[in-house]
Amino acid sequence: MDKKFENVIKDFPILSQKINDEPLLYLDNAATSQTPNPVLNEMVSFYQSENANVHRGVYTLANEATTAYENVREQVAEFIHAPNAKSIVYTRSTTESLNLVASSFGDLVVHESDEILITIMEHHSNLIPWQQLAKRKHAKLKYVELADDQTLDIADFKRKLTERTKIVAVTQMSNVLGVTNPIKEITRLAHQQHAYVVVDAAQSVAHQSIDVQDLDVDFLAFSGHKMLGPTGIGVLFGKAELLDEMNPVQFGGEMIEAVSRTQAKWQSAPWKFEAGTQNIGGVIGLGAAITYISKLKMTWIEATEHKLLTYLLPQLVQIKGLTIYGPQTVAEHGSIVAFNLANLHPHDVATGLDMLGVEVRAGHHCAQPLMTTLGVESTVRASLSFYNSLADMDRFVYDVKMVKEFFNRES
Amino acid sequence: MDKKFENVIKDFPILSQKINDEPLLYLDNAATSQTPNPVLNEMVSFYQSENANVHRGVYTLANEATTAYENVREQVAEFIHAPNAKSIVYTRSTTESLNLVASSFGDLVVHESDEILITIMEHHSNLIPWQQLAKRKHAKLKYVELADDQTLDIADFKRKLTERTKIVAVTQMSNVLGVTNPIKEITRLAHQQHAYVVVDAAQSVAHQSIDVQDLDVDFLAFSGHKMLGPTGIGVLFGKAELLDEMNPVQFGGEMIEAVSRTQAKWQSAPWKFEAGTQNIGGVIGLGAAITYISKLKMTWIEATEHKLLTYLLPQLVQIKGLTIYGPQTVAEHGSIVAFNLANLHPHDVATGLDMLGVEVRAGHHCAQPLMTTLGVESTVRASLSFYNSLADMDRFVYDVKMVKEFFNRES
Amino acid sequence: MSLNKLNQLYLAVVMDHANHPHHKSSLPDATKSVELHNVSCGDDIRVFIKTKADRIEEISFTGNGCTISQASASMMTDALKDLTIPVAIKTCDDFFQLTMGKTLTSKAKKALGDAAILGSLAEFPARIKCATLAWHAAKEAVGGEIK
Amino acid sequence: MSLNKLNQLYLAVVMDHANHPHHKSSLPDATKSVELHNVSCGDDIRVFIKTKADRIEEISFTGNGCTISQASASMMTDALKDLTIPVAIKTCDDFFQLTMGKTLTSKAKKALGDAAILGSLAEFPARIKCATLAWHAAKEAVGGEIK
Ligand SMILES: Cc1ncc(COP(=O)(O)O)c(C=O)c1O
Ligand SMILES: Cc1ncc(COP(=O)(O)O)c(C=O)c1O
Repeated sequence: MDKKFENVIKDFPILSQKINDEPLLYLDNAATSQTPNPVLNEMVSFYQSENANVHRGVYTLANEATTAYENVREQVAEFIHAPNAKSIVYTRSTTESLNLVASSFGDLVVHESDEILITIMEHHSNLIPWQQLAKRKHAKLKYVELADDQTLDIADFKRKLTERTKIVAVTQMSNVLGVTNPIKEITRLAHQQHAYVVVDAAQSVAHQSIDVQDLDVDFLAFSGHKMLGPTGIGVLFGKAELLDEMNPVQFGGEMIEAVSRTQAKWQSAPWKFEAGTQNIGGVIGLGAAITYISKLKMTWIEATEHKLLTYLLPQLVQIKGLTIYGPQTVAEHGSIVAFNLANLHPHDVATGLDMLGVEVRAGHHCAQPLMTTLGVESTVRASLSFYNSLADMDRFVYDVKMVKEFFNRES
Repeated sequence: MDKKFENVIKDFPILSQKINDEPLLYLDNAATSQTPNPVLNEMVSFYQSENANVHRGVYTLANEATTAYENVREQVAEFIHAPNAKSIVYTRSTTESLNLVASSFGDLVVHESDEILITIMEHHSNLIPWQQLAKRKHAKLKYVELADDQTLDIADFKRKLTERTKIVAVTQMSNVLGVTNPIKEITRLAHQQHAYVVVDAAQSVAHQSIDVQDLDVDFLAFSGHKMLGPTGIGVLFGKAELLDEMNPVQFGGEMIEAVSRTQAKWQSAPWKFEAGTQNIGGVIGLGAAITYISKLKMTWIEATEHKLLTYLLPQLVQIKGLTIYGPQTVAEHGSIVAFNLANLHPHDVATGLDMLGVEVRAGHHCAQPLMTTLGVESTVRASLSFYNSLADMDRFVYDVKMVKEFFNRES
Repeated sequence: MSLNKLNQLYLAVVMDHANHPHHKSSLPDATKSVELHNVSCGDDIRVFIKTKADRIEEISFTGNGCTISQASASMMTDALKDLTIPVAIKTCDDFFQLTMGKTLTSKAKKALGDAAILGSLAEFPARIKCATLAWHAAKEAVGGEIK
Repeated sequence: MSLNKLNQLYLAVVMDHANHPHHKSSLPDATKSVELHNVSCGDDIRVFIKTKADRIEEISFTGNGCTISQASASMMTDALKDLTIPVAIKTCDDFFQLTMGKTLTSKAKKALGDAAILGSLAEFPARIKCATLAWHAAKEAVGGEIK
């Protein structure tokens, strides 16, 4: 492995620990990424030298904290190529971002017998909020199905997109199938029908560069903890004019302009959505994570992960009795691989791998309707990161085979 | 100062920095407290050795993270003497906790022409959510006024509490007046009228020990960042049977039990309220903050702060032209002192103090209706912590006098 | 660690129950049935009981799950059948204790039957939920408070 | 730091404007008025303008605030009175630049009048909002885009 990789590894001390007496091989990056030391250091240093509440005091410390907090907003805007920082709302997570759009914007634009179009590969966080909105408004929730190769069926999307469609909510990258959806085309078609497009970028944000202006999406959501940042901080990008129209859903603290006994006036977006003290330390960590990614370069991350997948996927495909969900080819596959071993329950497989120090997810991955469509209850899932190596891939394949043999021997 | 104090100070490196070439004197503890090293270390160590998403994986790392996350829930329950961990919901902040009660529980129990009773000393976070609820439901929002000594007028409370009152929302400690309200009595009276009691403990939680069972409150909210913990983590305590009745307000992630294309079933409380990935690092920090406070002992914190106030308040009272809001006597005053200097705007005073390294708040402190009642636009506010010393108090009094002289000379 | 440790969990008797579960069917004349989900994997177990007076006359289960949850459900039906309700509740509670690594009296162990072997779960904390799902459902079905 | 540095901000001319503000009154026949709040302290400033053709014939303000916001509002009315709208907008923008520490051309400085002295605000970043509130209101009143 090259020098750059070796330096990167040093930033993640957690990766050099042992699990069940074996070196940890962390392959659950889609659930949460690990946090490198520079990000932790930045947060600690904030708490040790600049900590104060933001937007509140006229004293020096408070002003420094506010400046740091607002500078990260600029940084986030630049990172996803948003026109300006005003279109960046801080939230707790992707889930909160999507809920905010569904409850505030959704309430404005969706009415009885309108349609909301989502896909069958959505994470519950980009599904239940729309299901609830549809119920509240007596609107219709429609699902775009999978094509034969288990990518999104664009023909089905075109069929289901109508002039009644008010919102299209779609994930940029599936957390199960590993596919990346053609957001730009989806947006173009949706806008022709005057529908708004909400993109769940939870899985894509750490693995490919995003340009919200080029994609022309109306809203886009992601979480810090899946992109090397800390937990508890997320982002909602929204086109400024749409955020302006929306009502806040939480009230109190600095989101107000003036309050009397009987009424209150809100600040402008994005601040009107940030009620109460925000996760200021988390914002600082998010900024540091973006800095870290920018230094590594997204192109390097993409290339590294692509190399890993190119090496891994064909080897997995060859394991007898192993079924891979999503496309079978590297070209259409991101760094997430969901699979099952014949006759083995994912939990048993994951426990076997865990004994060998390999940490993978087993479950429905918060995508039960997709599981139903795939005809399974749950799957094993390995999700890669740039801090994994080719040797890790070899070990993983070997260990999967070991686990398979163990259980086949027993039964 | 004693040994204990000296050791405590070492845990807060931020306090030994310089601001405008003067040693920092941080007196904005009511806005946010500083975070001691043991808390920061615990968070860093979590990220460096146990970081994984919770409630999701069957592998060792995920299980450790989940255990750590749920153990803090037990710790929080014990800290406020809740009957069990199931009554503890993690939120972002006091503000989010109060909004959750107002929108989920409020919607269940408040109907047209019902009454919601709050006090005129509420922070916007315990005011606007009720104002909005009253609007939504065509209910009546009533305010308990101040008595002559600027404590809560309990006679007025008794007058305004009626059989129509469905919710009483009240702060345990005012972030402006420094008074502590008689929660136990308020709760007893409210329950006689079958009203539910929601307590804002944002200011009290770090300064006095809380026993939710003894107080018999129905809900109680506070934030980690005001009690030595990190930003982005808050708590809502709710009686288990009330939490059970409430509907979640955010959807997705691990808050579900099962999801199909057309419907979803929630987990039980408190998990049904925790949609998406929570601030896991923040939870760990909150747990460490509680541990830190427990080691110091709340009785020591109370005694230390009371000593500071006993020393400070009479000195401030003697400054000519200085008006203190809230009670004028130490007996009724917590460690928050809001004041103004005659003819001087609080911003100018705060800038003057800032030049001397003294960090105080100037503004309406998110309590505009209270400001109106007090007949001011804004005030200066100094809020103390156990990490302040008697010498700090002397310096503060001296600096206030200096600033007063500076501006009186000029005008 | 090699996979040898897995042998502690996936014992022959466990594999046997999983592959040939006892009382795996619905009970058309059940007096009560309770379904529980394992939220992280989506597995579900439904437990059916038929009580007469204070006694569990019949007990069965349906649903999908991993080796551990299937085996444990099967062992549970063996253990609880014919018990009186208070004793059944006590037996469930003993099983919960066992999975958390507590040592049981030999009498309590005996009451658990094959399930007593699942004490090794304490070494696999992430799998405790799989093993206890059916027992929680059973306890709820006989009216014991949940968890 | 001693309080001496405060002298850079609270200059005699600033104190003068604050204590005896110019054009502090409402304009009954205003063509437009805009009120803005300083959210952190609750101060508010309302700026009134009366335009004729493309020119600000009259300008005034009301509201409460600290020394800096009052002085700056007073200076703003002096500076913008009689300007054409495009020039007024440009002057507001110059003032924003000044408070952020940019060096202005001497022509631009001259156009700002007394307000040019508020360049020292760059040393007091927490107070920039106080100083710019009135100017933002003015810019909005003449139809310049806000911020
Ligand atoms: C009395 C009171 N309530 C509520 C809050 C809001 O707390 P947070 O900003 O952490 O949500 C505060 C803090 O500003 C407060 O002082
Ligand atoms: C595609 C997708 N959307 C949304 C989420 C939810 O993210 P969070 O839990 O950070 O809110 C996830 C992560 O689990 C995801 O994979």
